[in-house]
Amino acid sequence: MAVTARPARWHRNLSAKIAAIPMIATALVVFVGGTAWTVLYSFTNSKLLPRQKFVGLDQYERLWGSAKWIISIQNLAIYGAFSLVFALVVGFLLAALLDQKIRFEDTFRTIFLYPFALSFIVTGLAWQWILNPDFGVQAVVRGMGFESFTFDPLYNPDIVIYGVLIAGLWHETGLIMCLMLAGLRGIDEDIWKAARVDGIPVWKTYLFIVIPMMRGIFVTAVVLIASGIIKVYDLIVAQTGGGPGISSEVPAKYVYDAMFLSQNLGQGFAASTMMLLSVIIVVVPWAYLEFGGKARRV
Amino acid sequence: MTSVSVRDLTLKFGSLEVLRTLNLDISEGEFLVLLGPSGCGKSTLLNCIAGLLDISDGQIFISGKNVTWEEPKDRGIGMVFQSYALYPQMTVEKNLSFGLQIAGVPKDEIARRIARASEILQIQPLLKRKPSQLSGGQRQRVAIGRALVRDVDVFLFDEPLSNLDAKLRAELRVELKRLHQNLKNTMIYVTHDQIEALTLADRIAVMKGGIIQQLDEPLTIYNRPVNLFVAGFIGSPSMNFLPGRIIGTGDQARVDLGQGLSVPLAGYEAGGPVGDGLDVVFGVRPEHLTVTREPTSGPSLPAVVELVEPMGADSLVWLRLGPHAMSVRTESTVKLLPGDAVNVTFDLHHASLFDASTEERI
Amino acid sequence: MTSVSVRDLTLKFGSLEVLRTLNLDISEGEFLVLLGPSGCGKSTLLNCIAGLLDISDGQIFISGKNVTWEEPKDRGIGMVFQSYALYPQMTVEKNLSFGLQIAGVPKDEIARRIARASEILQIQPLLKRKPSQLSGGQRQRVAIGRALVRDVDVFLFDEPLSNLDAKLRAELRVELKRLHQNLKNTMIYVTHDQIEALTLADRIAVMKGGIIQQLDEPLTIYNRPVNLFVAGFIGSPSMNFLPGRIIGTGDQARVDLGQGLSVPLAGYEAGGPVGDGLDVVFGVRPEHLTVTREPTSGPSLPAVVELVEPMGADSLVWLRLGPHAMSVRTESTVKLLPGDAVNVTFDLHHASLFDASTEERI
Amino acid sequence: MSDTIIIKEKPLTYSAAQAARDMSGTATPAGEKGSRVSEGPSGSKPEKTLSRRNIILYGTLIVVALYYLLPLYVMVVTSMKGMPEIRLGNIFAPPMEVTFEPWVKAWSEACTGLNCDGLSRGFLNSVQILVPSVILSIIIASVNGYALANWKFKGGELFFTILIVGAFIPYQVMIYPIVIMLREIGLYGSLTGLVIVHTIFGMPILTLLFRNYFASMPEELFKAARVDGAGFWQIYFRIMLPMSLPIFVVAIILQVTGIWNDFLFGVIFTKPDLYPMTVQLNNIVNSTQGVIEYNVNMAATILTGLVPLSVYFVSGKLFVRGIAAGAVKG
Amino acid sequence: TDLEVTHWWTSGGEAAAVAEFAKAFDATGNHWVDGAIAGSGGTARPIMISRITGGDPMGATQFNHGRQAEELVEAGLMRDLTDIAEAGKWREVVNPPSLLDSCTLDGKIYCVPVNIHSQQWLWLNNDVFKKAGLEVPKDWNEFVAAAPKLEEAGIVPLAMGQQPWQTSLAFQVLLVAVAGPDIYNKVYGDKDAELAGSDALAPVFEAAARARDMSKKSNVQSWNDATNMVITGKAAGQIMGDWAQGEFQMAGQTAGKEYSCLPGLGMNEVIQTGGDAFYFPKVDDAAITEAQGVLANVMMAPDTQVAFNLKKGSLPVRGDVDLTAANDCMRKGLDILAKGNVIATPDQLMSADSVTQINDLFVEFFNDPSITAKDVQTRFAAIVADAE
Ligand SMILES: Nc1ncnc2c1ncn2[C@@H]1O[C@H](COP(=O)(O)OP(=O)(O)OP(=O)(O)O)[C@@H](O)[C@H]1O
Ligand SMILES: Nc1ncnc2c1ncn2[C@@H]1O[C@H](COP(=O)(O)OP(=O)(O)OP(=O)(O)O)[C@@H](O)[C@H]1O
Ligand SMILES: [Mg+2]
Ligand SMILES: [Mg+2]
Repeated sequence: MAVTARPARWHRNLSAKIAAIPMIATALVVFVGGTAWTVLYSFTNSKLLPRQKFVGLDQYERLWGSAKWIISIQNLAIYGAFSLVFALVVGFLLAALLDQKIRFEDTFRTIFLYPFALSFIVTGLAWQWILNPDFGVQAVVRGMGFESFTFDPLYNPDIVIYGVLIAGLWHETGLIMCLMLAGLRGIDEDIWKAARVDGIPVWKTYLFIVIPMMRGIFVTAVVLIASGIIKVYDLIVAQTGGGPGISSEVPAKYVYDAMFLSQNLGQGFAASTMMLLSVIIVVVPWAYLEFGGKARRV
Repeated sequence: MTSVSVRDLTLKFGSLEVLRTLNLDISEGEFLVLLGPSGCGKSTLLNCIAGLLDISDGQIFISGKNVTWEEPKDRGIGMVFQSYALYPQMTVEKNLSFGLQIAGVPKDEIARRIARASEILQIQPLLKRKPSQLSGGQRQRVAIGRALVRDVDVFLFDEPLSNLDAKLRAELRVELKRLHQNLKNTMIYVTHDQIEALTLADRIAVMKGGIIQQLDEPLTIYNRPVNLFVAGFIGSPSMNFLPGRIIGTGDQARVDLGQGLSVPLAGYEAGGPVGDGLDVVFGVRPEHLTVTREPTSGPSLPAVVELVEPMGADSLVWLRLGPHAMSVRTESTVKLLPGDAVNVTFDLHHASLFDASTEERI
Repeated sequence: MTSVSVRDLTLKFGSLEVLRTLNLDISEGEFLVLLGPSGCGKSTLLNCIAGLLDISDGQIFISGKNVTWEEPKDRGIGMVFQSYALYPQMTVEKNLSFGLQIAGVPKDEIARRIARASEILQIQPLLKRKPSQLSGGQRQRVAIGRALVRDVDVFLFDEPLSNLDAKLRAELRVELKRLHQNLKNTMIYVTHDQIEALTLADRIAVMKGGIIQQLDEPLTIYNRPVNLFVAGFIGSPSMNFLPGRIIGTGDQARVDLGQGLSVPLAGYEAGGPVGDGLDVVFGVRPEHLTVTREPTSGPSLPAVVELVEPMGADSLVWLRLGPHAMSVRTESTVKLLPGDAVNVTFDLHHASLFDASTEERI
Repeated sequence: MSDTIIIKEKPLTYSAAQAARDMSGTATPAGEKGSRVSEGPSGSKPEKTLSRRNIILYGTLIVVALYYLLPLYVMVVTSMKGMPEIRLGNIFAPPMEVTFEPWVKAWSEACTGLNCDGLSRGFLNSVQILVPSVILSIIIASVNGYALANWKFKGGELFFTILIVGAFIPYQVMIYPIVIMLREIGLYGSLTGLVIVHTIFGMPILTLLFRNYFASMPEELFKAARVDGAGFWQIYFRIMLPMSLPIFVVAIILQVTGIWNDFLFGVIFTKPDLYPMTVQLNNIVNSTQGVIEYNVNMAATILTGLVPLSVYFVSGKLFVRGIAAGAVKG
Repeated sequence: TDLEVTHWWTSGGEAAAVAEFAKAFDATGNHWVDGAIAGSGGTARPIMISRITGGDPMGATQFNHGRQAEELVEAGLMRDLTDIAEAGKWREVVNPPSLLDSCTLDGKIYCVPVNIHSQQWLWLNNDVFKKAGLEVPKDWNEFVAAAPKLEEAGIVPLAMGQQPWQTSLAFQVLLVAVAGPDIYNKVYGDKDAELAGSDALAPVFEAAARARDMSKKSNVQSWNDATNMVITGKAAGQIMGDWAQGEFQMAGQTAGKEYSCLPGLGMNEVIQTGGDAFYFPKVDDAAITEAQGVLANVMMAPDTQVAFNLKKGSLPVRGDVDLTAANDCMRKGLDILAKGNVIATPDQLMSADSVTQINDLFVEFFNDPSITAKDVQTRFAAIVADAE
């Protein structure tokens, strides 16, 4: 019986490799290539068109000297933190409520989920309208006789970002709720029974037993929310345009404005590079742990 | 003294009646096994006793107290689940102490109880591990531990061994039995594995379709099943059922098995009159049959070997007896080959006779 | 003639070596069972033979052809999986014909083969159903049918019965055995249930840690296990192991079991010299022990009953023998109670002696 | 589950159904119904429909539901009011005089620059963009996910990780490089180009979902198909696809919503005769001619959201099921 | 031939004006394909630039006059219009000539200026003042003096949209009005940072601070919403370019009757010669190239100039056209133009980048009352110092 040698490696799984070409191309050419290009040009003083006039770290110096950028970062931090926390908490609470074998579950779920079907532009417009002090909530409450009632988050620089938050949460919690609901449904019935026999109150069961068991869902939810937060742009544009003043600017808008409004591509690229850097610092180690390295974990 | 009493329990899921006016009394310290095929309502009954299901009708007493409307935690029960339902993110120790902490048991008392439970179950070295780092058998012990620390009178087990492989199952069975002998608590144990039921139980309740078919000691159920269902369900390899018809009466009565084969009924302890011409099912377990190559003195029938399954200590021999197929358990030392002609002798003391129409034991 | 040959097979997952230079020859028409504890590499070996895993080193031959680098479909194998892996969206018929259609087998040939397979397996009435409409046993038969229609020489089974309950398992075991007797194909069968292995196999390969420990006929493995692992793994209830030490030589040799208890070795067929003073483990199966209330003529030792497990036909009696715990299988008719003093007699023809340090049989 | 079935299959005279009929009631250990029931609680635990728990539960749900419905309500109500009423009244009041004028105007009359045909022009364009984009992006992502989950190859996980990190990159960063790339391959400004862009940006999340979904399917099924001789594509089309309805529903919903609602790519990568509805919406909302016609804006807004909304209302249930399948594995 | 023209003129007056171009162009047998993108230049410009750099250019596109398109021209993406300009004798007819200079790079002409926009206007609602028992102000100082009374009457003295360019515009207007055109030129043109930070400019920033107070209650985003506040009497006045006039006209109001206009805030009457211009990207298609030429001529033709600018409320780029139809305010503008009191726009003098920085600064300033006039002046000077 003859011994045969291992055939060439590359053509094993050939179909899979061919099928993955679009993904590989996207990953390498668009995401890696595009990013590298952006980083490279962030060291130039490109204006309207990209040019290779390198100016070192000038763009970054100016970026960090810009009040607008600092405010953008702060806003993103505030918006991000609150959005993450509230979306997870509210999403989970709603899912937990819906999981109580209630009637009309479908109806409630659809109501909570439908905003996700609408674009940020629509969301922003709708909430701008409701929060408008001359027509919306404030006007209505004043109309009822509470003359001194003030509720104008979109027109008060100190709290404008929370006004945006209201709309943002309205938009995304439905999806998070769906994820959480899916997760809750995946929990073994016996765990609930065991907790009841042990006499653990429902809320403690959620807090100490169920939530820790839903790690996977929370990871997916955080990916979804966080990738949305970093990209938040449309909502701001539709709702406040970055105002009043520059009090609701966000990094994505800073990038956009720098690139297209000020026609200072270099500055825009520098700002996007900073955004990327922070994403990479946070996401890459996590993504590696979560998706790379390890073998299939089914 | 009665430890658990179920009175006229009825449970419906919507319009589906899963348990029908069921009555059950379990005395203190008894090990009762609920045995039955899947879907017969065993878990449902257990959950009712535990208070995890809201019953539709009837009453439940535990230690003399009416607990029909009590919360599970107030019923004085501990429960072990099929999937163990350990809290995955907590260490073994935390799993054991969590319920106690919430109940406000003092710290040193908790420590004492955990020490005792982990001593009994020999899980001291595991206390700092997470459930995912335990083997199946270890998880099972922790699950029992969680019931143990609650210091209750009644333990409920819902198929606690069915997720384990055969070997481990055999070992843990023994451990459970020992545990019961040490603790002397009342235990109610759900399973659909008759070996578990036979080895563990003081009494077995065989259930089917939400009804208890027979409630008795293991060997009684094994040797004198009240109906065809119980007879077929208990015992592995299972009882041979040979349909036939009664000929003659009194001491002359025989069971005609067709093709000229018949078995004299002399020696069979009938529970009632055995009418001439009655259609019956003659049931006999593989181990109550003897196979010999030569005709024996007693009443025997000729058969042909079809297949031999060696099982280590003994073998299962499949025979063709006229129109019937049947299996016989023999010592491994008896060498038989397919095609061999043999004689089968029946042990009538251990045989069962069922009315073919009512399926009840005669 | 050799049907399947595995030569120096090594398989690594990353740096984890799951199979180590493994060799195995299976002759045509043989029913070989791969037996071993969970995680020992049984499925991995089977997948290597099937071509579902890319091996790290070695060669695989099927029907004389080197198939090491062939695709699964070109190896002339059929495979049955633990979960059956029926295509849920296809009818039974479609499940059977799928592979053939892909291979371009003509329509009437497909029909012929399906007819044959469904006849053999008696699944004609199920052909139009979807897998979800089948019971566990029926699914299993369809899964076998899918291998059958491929008209291959070698069948691979990966724990095909372990998803079923004990009763069904016993029945399907018999069916499988019959099938093999009819078809006479080579079959490689993975299980961790020794009853399956003992009843089905022509030869059993007991594996542990990626290495074949013993490859022999079932009764040889049962009666003359080569090492402690095999001895302990095969047989349920499992073999009693009594650690002790050899005293004396030749016909005078005895095993000292401590506390003044010893067993004479006369009658034991040792495979090598039994040195005086050697630390050994004396192994004897529960069914090779006899318990009597009165002292017998042969060499016997005094013991105390600790626990009795009735198992229907017979009971398992747990004894304390000096410092050792051991189990004995007795007829159910022998009535023993915990605390009874008894005498134990050993059947030395069926006992095993292991070197305590190497764990190998002596 | 199958004990009863086995008995039925056995070649015996014994029938399980018969047994159930005959045995019923005979073996319950003694006692007539009622005779042994004693004092104290008996039967179902009394629970009022208006228990405190239910009040809190439904109360909370209803309040939250109102918060969620508020914007939609305001939009609908406003879109049916005349301008004078809007100026005077409060936004939450129902219209005194229902008018569909704004809807007509939004759909077919509102002006942007010189074009006064409202949203209607964008609708067909949106459909034209939506259909190929959704199809292509889902095909590619599902094949990717399948390859990643079932046909692991060296580097696959690395590319996938890059893809996931890519999901965090703001679109603005990628616009310039993509414009250049599309220009280089001559697809800039064409429908094909836009479809490619949508496919690229839909890829990370969709691939993640599909990969998780396929990974959660039993591996043995895949192995069985390989033994049966099915190759990469045969397994994909004949085995995996028919089992993946839930995740496809999720993918379709996500893509329909995402692509339909897209503004940035639609406006940058197409020309006016291909502008999607969202661009038209932006034009209508932002071209305030004199007084802002809130009612028209709201009508236009609702009209634009109608397609994804109806997709949700129709298939919301499948969405929840599918998302469970695709997301549970992290 | 179909020619796609992109622009961001979508408000009422603007759209009406564009229609004039389209009408005239269609009359030549070609077809104007309208590519309006609503919002503002900020929304539309990236799209236009992407299209041009992406290799799929439109036939013609609007840009603000000035340096916005400079790099596109340098990159050779724009069509050279010199021959058409020479044939049409643009050098002679365009008035003021500086307009054409902005279209010129290295002696070649690349764009068609279509109008002159002047920003330096204060628009006032006459009724509001009368009702409050006040005279209609004649200049900025009177307006400031009237503010307290207006506020008592519940009227917002100064309407101001929140878009960055509007606040920035208000500041520039105040700068020219208060400090005069010379200083403006030195600061924006010569980037004289020292001057920008000096006491000479201090009154400008104080005036801006005053304007900030007066517009505190103005809660609108876009300029035409603010104009609407003036039209409807919610606000008394607005600092805005002459395009606001289109809105008044659309509302059926007449200059001098319902509303008044004060060029240069009634203090320094000058006009910025900025405005809109059309560029023609290079294309391969000969038919389109031909049509581009036709459009360029049409836009410069006297008739279209008049029709367009009447609707748009801006001034024509030709000195030789008949403007009998012009209204009160437009005439004032024409007079100033005739006197030659012209200055260049910041867009022409500074890069878009610096302009945006200044915009940002004033957005911040107008929205944050805690920033003092002094602070903002210091920061302004810093930007001027960095500008190129
Ligand atoms: N929540 C429920 N809603 C409706 N029917 C149910 C529910 N739980 C169980 N059932 C039904 O009640 C019957 C009894 O179920 P039960 O779980 O008690 O069976 P079991 O005897 O424990 O079976 P197994 O051995 O499979 O655990 C079954 O027919 C089952 O389908
Ligand atoms: N894809 C894989 N990657 C890494 N390790 C693996 C993989 N598959 C199996 N292993 C490891 O290889 C060893 C052998 O696994 P295998 O599945 O062959 O065991 P088995 O004998 O079939 O066990 P079981 O009885 O549980 O099926 C185990 O330790 C397992 O963890
Ligand atoms: Mg159950
Ligand atoms: Mg395996």
